[in-house]
Amino acid sequence: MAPLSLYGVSNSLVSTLLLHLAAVLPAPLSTLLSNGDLILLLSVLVFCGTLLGASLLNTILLIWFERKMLGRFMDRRGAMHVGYAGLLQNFADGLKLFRKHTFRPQDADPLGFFSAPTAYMVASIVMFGILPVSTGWSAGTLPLSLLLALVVFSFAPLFIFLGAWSSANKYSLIGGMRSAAQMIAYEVPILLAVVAVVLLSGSFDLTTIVNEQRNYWFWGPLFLALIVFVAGMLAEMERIPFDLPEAEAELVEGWNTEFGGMLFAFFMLADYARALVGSYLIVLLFLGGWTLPSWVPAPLTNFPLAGIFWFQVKTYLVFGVFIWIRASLPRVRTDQLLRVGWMRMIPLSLLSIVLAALVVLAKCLPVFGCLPSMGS
Amino acid sequence: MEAEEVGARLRERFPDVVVEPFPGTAGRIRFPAARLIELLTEVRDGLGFDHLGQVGAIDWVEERELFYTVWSDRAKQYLFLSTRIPAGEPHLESLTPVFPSANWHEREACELVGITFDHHPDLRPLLTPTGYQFHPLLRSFRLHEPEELEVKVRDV
Amino acid sequence: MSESTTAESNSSVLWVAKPLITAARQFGKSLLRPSTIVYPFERLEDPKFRGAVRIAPGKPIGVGQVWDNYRGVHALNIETCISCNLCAFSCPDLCIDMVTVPGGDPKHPKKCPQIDYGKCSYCGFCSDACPEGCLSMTTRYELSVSKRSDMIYSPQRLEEVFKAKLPMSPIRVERPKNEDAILLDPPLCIGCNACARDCPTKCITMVDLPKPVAKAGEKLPKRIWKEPVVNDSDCVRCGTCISVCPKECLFWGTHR
Amino acid sequence: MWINMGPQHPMTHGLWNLRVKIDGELVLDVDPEMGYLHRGIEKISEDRHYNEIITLMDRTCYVAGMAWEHLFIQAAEHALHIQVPERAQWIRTMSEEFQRVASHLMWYAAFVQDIGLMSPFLYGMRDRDLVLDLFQSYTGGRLTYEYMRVGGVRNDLPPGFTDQARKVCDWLSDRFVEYDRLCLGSDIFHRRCDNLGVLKASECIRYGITGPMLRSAGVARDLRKDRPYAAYGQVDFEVAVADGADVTGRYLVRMEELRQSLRILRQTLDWLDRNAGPVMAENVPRWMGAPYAPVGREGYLLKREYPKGVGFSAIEEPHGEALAYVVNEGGEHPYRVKLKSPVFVNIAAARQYLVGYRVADIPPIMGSVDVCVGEVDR
Repeated sequence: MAPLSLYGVSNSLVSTLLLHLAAVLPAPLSTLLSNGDLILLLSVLVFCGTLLGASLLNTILLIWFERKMLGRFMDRRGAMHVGYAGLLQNFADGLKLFRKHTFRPQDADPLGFFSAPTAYMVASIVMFGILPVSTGWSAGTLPLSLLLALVVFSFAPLFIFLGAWSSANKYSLIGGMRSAAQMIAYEVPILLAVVAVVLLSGSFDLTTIVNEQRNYWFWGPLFLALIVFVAGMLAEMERIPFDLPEAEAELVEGWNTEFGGMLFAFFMLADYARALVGSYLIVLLFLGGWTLPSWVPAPLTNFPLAGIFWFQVKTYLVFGVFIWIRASLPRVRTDQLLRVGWMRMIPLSLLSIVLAALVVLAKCLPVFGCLPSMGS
Repeated sequence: MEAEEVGARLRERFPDVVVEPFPGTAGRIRFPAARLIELLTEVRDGLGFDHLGQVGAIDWVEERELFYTVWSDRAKQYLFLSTRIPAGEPHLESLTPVFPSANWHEREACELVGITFDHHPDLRPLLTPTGYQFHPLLRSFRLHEPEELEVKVRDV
Repeated sequence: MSESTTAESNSSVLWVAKPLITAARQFGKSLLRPSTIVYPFERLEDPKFRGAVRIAPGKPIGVGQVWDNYRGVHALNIETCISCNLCAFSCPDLCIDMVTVPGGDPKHPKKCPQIDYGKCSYCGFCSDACPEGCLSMTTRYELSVSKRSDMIYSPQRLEEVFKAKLPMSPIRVERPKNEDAILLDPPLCIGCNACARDCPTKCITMVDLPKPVAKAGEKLPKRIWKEPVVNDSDCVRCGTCISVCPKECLFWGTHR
Repeated sequence: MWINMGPQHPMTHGLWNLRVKIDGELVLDVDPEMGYLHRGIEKISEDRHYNEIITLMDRTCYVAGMAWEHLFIQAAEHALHIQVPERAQWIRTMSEEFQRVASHLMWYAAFVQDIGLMSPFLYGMRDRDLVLDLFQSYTGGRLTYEYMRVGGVRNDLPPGFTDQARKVCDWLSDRFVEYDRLCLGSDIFHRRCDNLGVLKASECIRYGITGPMLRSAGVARDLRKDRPYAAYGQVDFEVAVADGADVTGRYLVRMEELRQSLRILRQTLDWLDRNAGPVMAENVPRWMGAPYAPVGREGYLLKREYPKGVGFSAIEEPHGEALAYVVNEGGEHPYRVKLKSPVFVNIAAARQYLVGYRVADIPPIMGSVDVCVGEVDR
């Protein structure tokens, strides 16, 4: 059975629709509609729209998930009145933020102030187009999609700093500084941890990396790298215990203190989009993506969209762990965070590269006869 | 420690102070305002009352009373000291060199009861807004006249 | 999941594990039934719900039967109100006004308390003071209104609260044993009947005095030859008689 | 760069302004600005009848209303020469200890919020609610109790109260273990709070600091022990002391105080079960017999000679030592009420324990001071 692909579905949908329309409509229009370029353009648009909508819906679902989970951790219920179990609460909140007056502090720089949330939003959402959620469900198969993903992912501090700087607030400034320092400090270990994954899989293509994990997931041999990556992601996603840039105890709301209404909604949504993307990356790189171990019975893996389903289950489990950490750990201090980043995480990630190299080496050695059979 | 004992230990150096019993404490010392620093230093070092509890001021219309409460960890007791100064231009030496914790207490007494403390490091108003020209704890300050108050606050 | 501390030592891994496990345990406990209640739908003061409240995980947490003494919005029974003013006197925030209610003698209109909840501090002094138990505090606590003037509850509105039959605070503060009584300074009295007329409990009766015979050269005081006698057990010590007395001949004092 | 942490800032837990001079993340100087919550309670007290001041005392410190009621009532009784029946003393002791538990739980909730712990905040608030429920069951109020009266307390405990209270004590003592696991069990907590905001014992005494801050510096000083009032002389407990003089030390002291409070509470509950008696003094002057006294308006009260006097009381409030000084010049109102709040002194010394640390350290340090602005500004 050929796997379903989002682009294939939208392409066939658009072409069927247009051809049917062309059959009905008079001559000049029908030739225009049956034009191959138009079909391509429209199917790309439909594909992008579907992807974007689904990803944003997923992000909003993630926010709901965090609210409910966090509620239970705190012995309360979380949102529960709008929609079933509060599922529509985020839409209500979004509506409220949308209705709010967008204002700018008197001294704020309008260009930076208004462009930062948008740019941050864009930089976060582009990620959804890069990451494959199942076979055939990504925008395309790029040979260097992992690199592209990491590059786009690390754009964000720039926009955060832009927003913080241009909002002309001391708290924002401190928060922006912290954000920049922290993201730079954790970018390096993340990249080094990724190097270990790349070593083991032999590819920069995320689809290939996932396919390499058909038989064994990378978190086993690369446990150290996973830890470094998760810690780095916590810092990149600015979540407790590493949420210093928006540490509400001392910095009010950190770099987004001055943003209100829709601007704040953009930041908020983009933050959670980044959280979702971070969880995606962990699943893709270490937890086998959409693949399941071979001992899982076939009915569980064969139904339509099984890949996406299991991918999302894994993502939500990973994010559940983030929520769990958020519910039970205090925030660290800036200097401690940076010290851990530079002095502990980098050696650890280097060590994990060495380990990955050893694993690769072991696969080539006949002594470890078991490993080559495990690998692809 | 009883009031008599406190009196006996102070009598030699401070013949001008009066020590009277005050239930629940080690006694109450009435002293002339001029001897404040001397007496409090002696109370702190000689008698061991090294912990300043509070500094408060009372407006007795013709004069103002300042009372100090000090605590001794050895005797496990409070000691009261009070002095009266005329209400005309009420001013007094600041206690901050002896007890640094008197700082805010004196700021409060200054703004609320209108007593100036000489050589105080920082005598800004503490509780009332900047530019507030009243001393609310004076007997002459009447409650229930909010309109009047609003007018008299100076713009800063 | 001990990212930042793994590098330190093995023991610190367990150190971060401890709070994680504690939080997870709490998560498990509250997964079925968190300790909170769903407020507008479940109400702690609701008699039906009170039994469900427990000091235990997995239940709406709370001590349970605590609502009997609650000091919320007042309930006023206009029927039994004797217009004694004691609630207004005892109010530290001066939020009680005595206003005329319909009914009653047109010459001496009946006055009942009107409470301004914008000022009220819910101290309960008024209901403690009420000698007839007609002003009492209930479990109602929702007061949000859109106009400031709606915070003022007229006696009629307070009676609506009474008619809603909410649980009311049963505590009656005992009156002090050595309470002062109303005493009379006989030479000043002119027997004008003002005190007996205005006494809310009608515990003052005017008794006839024997009119003395004027001696030669002495002028009898110009007065009605009656004198108030206070029935001490009925008196609620409201002081109305003292306030209406034109000659200030009544005063607080102790019986000899 | 000077930044204003306050008057509306998550760190303040109230309404005050901490001006901080920073260089990067380093704190160079601080300057607390108070007065945003000044309501003139001392002045209003001059115009109020003694029992009416109780309503103000509840609002002086909104997390420790009962303790402040107790403080003022003791001073007023001292000034008016009134003896209080024993059962009332024990009920007051119990109330104050419950208030200490409620206040410390509130502190716990706020403090963990300051270091970024999210869920214990709600655990602390949840468990504090139980104590507030108990208060509600015998006073009728959850935060502003108006329970104590000059000469005793308003009413006796309702039936079944002590059993409920014991259940709450049991529940709380189990929860304290959880609290410790969430804080002390976490390595990050120790990294954040050890050797933070250090103020040594000698400095504490120089700056007049009392309460858990002083005890965390190793000075075992507790007015309940040193100068027993109410029924504290007859209960058995220990003074909580730590030796770090830092934020962790203050945490340890407060948690130990919570346990000791439960110990005191169990003893007082036992005593209250065994002994009955009046809760109001008999010899209270009529004009003090609160609700019935139409005093305070002109024309009602016959002026007569009331006993003059000066009242002084000191109690170990949850935040430290609070003092009250009441001058009774023979009217139905006190001539002057002077309240000394422990937090007032503790904040005054802010420069001593904040300078040299980092911006991120300010919330934990100020959280460990346990600021209640209501009683600072009065």
